[in-house]
Amino acid sequence: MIDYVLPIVLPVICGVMLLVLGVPQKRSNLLLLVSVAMTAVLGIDVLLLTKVSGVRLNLFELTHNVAISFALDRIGTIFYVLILVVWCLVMIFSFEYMKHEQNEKRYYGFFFIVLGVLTGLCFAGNLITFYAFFELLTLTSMPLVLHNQSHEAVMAGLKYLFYSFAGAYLALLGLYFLFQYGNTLDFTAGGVLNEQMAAQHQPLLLVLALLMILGFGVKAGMFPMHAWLPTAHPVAPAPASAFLSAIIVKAGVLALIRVVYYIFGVSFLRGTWVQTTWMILALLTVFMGSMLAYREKILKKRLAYSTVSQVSYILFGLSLMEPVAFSGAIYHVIAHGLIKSTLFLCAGAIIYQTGKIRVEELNGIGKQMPVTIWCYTIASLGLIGIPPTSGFISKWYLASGALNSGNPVFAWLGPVILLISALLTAGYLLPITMHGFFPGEAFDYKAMKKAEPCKKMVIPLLILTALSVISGVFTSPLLAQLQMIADTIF
Amino acid sequence: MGANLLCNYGESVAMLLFGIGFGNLLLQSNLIKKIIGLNIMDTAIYLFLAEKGYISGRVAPIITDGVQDVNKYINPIPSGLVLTGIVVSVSVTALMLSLSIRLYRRYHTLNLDKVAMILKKEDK
Amino acid sequence: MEFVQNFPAFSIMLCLFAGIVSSVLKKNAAKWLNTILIIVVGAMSVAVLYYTASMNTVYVYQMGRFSAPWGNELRIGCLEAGTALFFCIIMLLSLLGGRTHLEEDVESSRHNLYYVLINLLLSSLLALVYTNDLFTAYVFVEINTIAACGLIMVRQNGRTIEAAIRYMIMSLLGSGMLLLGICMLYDLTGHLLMSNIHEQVLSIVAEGTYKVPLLVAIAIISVGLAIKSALFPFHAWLPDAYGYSTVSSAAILSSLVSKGYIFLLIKIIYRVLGFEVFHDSGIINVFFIFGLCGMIFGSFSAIRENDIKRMISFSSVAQIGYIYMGFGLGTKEAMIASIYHIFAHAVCKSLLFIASSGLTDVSNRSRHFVDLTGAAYRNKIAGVGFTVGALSMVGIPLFPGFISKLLFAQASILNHGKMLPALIVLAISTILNAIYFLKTVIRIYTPVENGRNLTITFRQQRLFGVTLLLFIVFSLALGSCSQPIVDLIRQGLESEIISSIPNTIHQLAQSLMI
Amino acid sequence: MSKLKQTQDYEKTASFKFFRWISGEKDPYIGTIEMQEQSEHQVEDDTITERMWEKQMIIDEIYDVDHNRILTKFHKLYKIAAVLFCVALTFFLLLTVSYLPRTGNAANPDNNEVAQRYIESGLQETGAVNIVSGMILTYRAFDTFGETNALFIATVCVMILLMVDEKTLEERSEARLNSGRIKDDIILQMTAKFLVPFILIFGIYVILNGQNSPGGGFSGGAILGAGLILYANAFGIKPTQRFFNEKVYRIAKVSALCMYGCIGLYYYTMGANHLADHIPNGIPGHILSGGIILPIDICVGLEVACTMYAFYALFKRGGL
Repeated sequence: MIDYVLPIVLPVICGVMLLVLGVPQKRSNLLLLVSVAMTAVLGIDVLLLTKVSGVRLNLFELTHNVAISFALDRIGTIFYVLILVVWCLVMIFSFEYMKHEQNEKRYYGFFFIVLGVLTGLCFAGNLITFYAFFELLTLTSMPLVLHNQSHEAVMAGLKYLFYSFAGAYLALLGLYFLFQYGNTLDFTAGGVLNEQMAAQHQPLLLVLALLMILGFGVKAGMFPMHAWLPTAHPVAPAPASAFLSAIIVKAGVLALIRVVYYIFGVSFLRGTWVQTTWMILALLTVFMGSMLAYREKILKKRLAYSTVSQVSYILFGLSLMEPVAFSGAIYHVIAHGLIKSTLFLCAGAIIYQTGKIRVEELNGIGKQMPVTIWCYTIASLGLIGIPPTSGFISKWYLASGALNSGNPVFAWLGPVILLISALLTAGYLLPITMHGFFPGEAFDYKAMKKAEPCKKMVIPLLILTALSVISGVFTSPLLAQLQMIADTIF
Repeated sequence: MGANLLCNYGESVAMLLFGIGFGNLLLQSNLIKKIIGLNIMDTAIYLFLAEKGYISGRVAPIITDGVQDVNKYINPIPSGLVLTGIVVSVSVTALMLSLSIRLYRRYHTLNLDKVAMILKKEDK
Repeated sequence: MEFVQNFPAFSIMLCLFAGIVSSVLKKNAAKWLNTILIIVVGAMSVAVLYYTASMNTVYVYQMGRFSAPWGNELRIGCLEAGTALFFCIIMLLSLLGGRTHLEEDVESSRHNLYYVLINLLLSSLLALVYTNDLFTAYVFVEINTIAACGLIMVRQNGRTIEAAIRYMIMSLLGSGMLLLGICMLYDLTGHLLMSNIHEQVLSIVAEGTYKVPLLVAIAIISVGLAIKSALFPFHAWLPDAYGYSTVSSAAILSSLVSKGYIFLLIKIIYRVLGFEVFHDSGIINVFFIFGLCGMIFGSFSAIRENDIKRMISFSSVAQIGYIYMGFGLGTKEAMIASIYHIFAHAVCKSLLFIASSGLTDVSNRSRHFVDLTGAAYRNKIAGVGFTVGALSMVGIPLFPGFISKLLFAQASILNHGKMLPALIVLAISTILNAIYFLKTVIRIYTPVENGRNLTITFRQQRLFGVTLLLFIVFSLALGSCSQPIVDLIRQGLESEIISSIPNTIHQLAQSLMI
Repeated sequence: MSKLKQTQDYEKTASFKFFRWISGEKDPYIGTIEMQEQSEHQVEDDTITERMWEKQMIIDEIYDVDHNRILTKFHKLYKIAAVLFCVALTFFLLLTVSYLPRTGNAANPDNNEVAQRYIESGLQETGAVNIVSGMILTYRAFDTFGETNALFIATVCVMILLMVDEKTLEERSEARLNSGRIKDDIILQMTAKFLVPFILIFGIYVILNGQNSPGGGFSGGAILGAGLILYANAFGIKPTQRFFNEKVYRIAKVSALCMYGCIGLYYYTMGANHLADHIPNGIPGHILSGGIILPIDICVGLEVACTMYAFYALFKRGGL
């Protein structure tokens, strides 16, 4: 029991303590407190993670047959490790970055609570538990969005809240029905539908599946309910944007994996109109996100649009319901998580040091802060899909999965759109590098000052960049794991 | 339609009265008339009860000459219920009347529609 | 007979005594008497609950020397005792939370009279919960109505007088219909005791005589109680009555008074008519439709409202719609869900009312949304309380609102004909709830620059703060440990179905006839 | 901002909103619901009079019931609906009546073993000759206690609404004296002098004989109250207050109700626990008979008399 409950409860307790306790006199004291708590949380999490077994734990029953239950499987573990790594690095980055923001204590408090909730999301053993943590995630991550409390931020937070709840209720509607049509609501590889009932009520169940996909898809920024994402992510402080874009969006992905592969089952959905609709929506989002990002002039917003596009790569991979594409999708979860946090942190470092937010202001930035922009460049290349970064591997698998799928239209349409989108990605990410390092003749070199950020900011950036490259080079252990997961669910 | 409408003429009248009282309570805009409607409604129910308790050829349930035969007296229960009901209706009527006094003192009208309008004006 | 079995009768009588005595007491004495009374009654209810739940028994308590069909009776099971306990807790917390407002809203010479009303209201609620006699129920329904009217108009301004009059008119229509229905039932069955009526109703249904009158009687009683508990088309009186009365009154009215009538309706459904007869009567379809309409309509009205208290009141219309929808589904599971929702709604609604009063305190007493901006920073505990209540209403997991929605959904799936409308309306209404409650939550947490309004800290309002904390803990407990409560409700409902008592009565009656 | 102004017309089109929504810049729904930033409102003197005039126009037009078309329509609709509802209700009730058992038939379901026992053994079990009294005060004692409390709570509510404090009361009665509205009507006073003792005695008789003849606490109390009201009407409040003022009222009322409550509690507890009853039933027909009926009747009589008089006094002058 302690294996499951402590990693969830401990960060939440730390966060609540931070929120409740008085503000320390000195900022360094607060940081000390936060880092002690962080070390403790991480230490315990890692310690318990090595010990955790796949045993299911029923904590207590809400009502009959509705238990809060936890079970950690491979897919949960992958997400959990990714979350821990990104969370930890983003926290370290925040130590410096948050210097110029208000209400630091609250920020750290909610950051801890969000970690606890995300942990619960990964550990959740049935749909009810998952749903509970999903709703809590919306609520606890909202303070990160409206952190600076400007009018714009509050509006964005409101939008985030409404979209998320609307999505969650669509999912809840499906959940109500699944009580009857499922044998159980515990996540089981291959689905839990009662075959007899499912055969009788197939049209209804398909509608429900679509509703749940749309509903959970809101969190992943899927068209047609994506509009909150480019509004909400950029208004947060840069490290929070990084975490929102890299990790919290993935909660939606995890939800879709759970619903499609562990509740409805691949065999039920494959080849139906629901799959087609989902594929169309995902491809539409991929293309649209890239286009919008290309048009956008504010760096953080551009990155947010890029998230819309890239997460839909993952969704497209999932919607193919094909083992290779599945591996590619999960791989892209990791790749995008690492890369997008790097990019956002770079944007944060630029804002922190120079205060520039628009793309055209960034002429010569590479001369000012070379390390940051190098990290940015490598990460961008990863996102575009240039070897040897992780983005290449994931996109390779996605494309080959699409070609394997045997679907007459999407087998070629998918890779084509992915390719176009990759070109667009290059189009919107690389100009910053180019103008940054080669500002042109008009650039005034004398006025330029070295503005490299301090170590607390650079080190997380370097680690994240390194990780994204390493995960592109040493692929086999992870791919083996993914193969094992795919074997169970297909 | 059942067979007993005319035999149960007392009950029929009671029901008509109930309808009249109910209509008054709903339709009259004057508060005092509404209260009168309420009283008509209550009275209709007492009439109904009294009719139900009656058994033809028998007398009121007060034991006379020591005779304790069921066949001599009418059913005492409805009479008791009427008694209780009357007291309740007296208290409700008193409360309603005092409420209307207060309303009149404040708004100088007993018309609820007008009061609603005045309240809307107050809001503006 | 064990001593603990006397407690229900004692608690009703104690409340009446306290009410009578309070009318000549001074203000503070009446206040303390009332507090002690509620605690004592609550303790008694705990004892009764423990007794009935542990023995898994239901017992009949005759009020006087005469047994079943001749004298008055109380009938006590674990559902009744649990409800009584719950009513006591909510009432105590509501009174504590609204105490400072009470001091301002009510003239000090009338404070003791306010507590008279409260005591008698509690007694009537207990009587409604415990009684086994329809006519007793009618008498106490009237006491309940008058006391509720008193609670509305005790804060004397034009608004409340008008609201009280509207409330009284609708209530009296309802009581008139209820009384007429009871008289008809008496005429058809010759009994006033619930168990005996039930027996006769079964034989009437079996023989097929008096079908029309029985149907009309059921309809009239149901409509009467529906009017009194503000089911959708009859809710016009509700927003003014709840919105303008003093905050304790609003909390008690919304969470207890209407619930008392609904509880009586449940008793009538189960104990008087029998669930099958009620189910076959077709009234449940009417309940279902009006419940659904209420869910939607109440939420829409709440969205359009600019006044926080009236918004909460309109949300009550929606929540009562949920309860009646549960009745309308016509399964036992749905009934359990409805009863759980009664509890969940009572806690959250009184919490919301009291927290909103704390918020308006720091906003120049204005109840308009614009003025409430940032109120949660000025009165932190009230902000937290309001948020908890709102989240529960919206149906966030771990709060009671989520559990009741879950129960409703589970129950509606068992009813194939009504499954789709019920689920769709449930989802729509939840989203609408989310819109207006979260809008308010965001509003109160939006910071404002100019700090003209005063700020109230926890230390300045200890009683209020502690009450809200208790409320929050209570609602969290209700939401996260719902299983025992649902089990208790199930056990109680099962025991509502009448067991072997009537046989002995028959024998007795036959021996008398000979 | 200048650019925005040029494109103002374009911003109103649906397609613009749609594309904005697609690109997530602005949600068409949210901006209208929530949080328009409020600018400081400044009133110019010139506009005030104009606006007042407009406001008056609006008020006249909208709240003028007779000429407001929507409101009149709504009222008409409401009336039609209400009439239809009443007619339908009456029709259904009549339909029901036509199916109800026949009036006056001894074989009706309500003439069952309950009524039989009340009639056949009521005298022995309660000691009351008047079966109805016996029924409501012993068999169904709890109902009646509730009913008395309904009366009590109604007086409390009336007091909350109409009671005024001592000072205003004094001022009001002085004003009334000075205005000369109270006249010493000699005919009324002589009649009252003659009648009031008889009325009071008759009331007491009715109360005391509740178990033996028609009457009882409620009717007797009402008669007593009527006597008091007549006295107060004829001689004014001041003479009445010599023997019936607020203090007496409170004492009488609370002690009567408490007494009733105690008797009730004793009776319920003893009965429910099957303990022996120590109140003798007495010989039927005598004054001192009927077990608990007589004391309860006295209490109820006091309570009802007080209530009746209190209603009168509160309605008339806002105090006792």
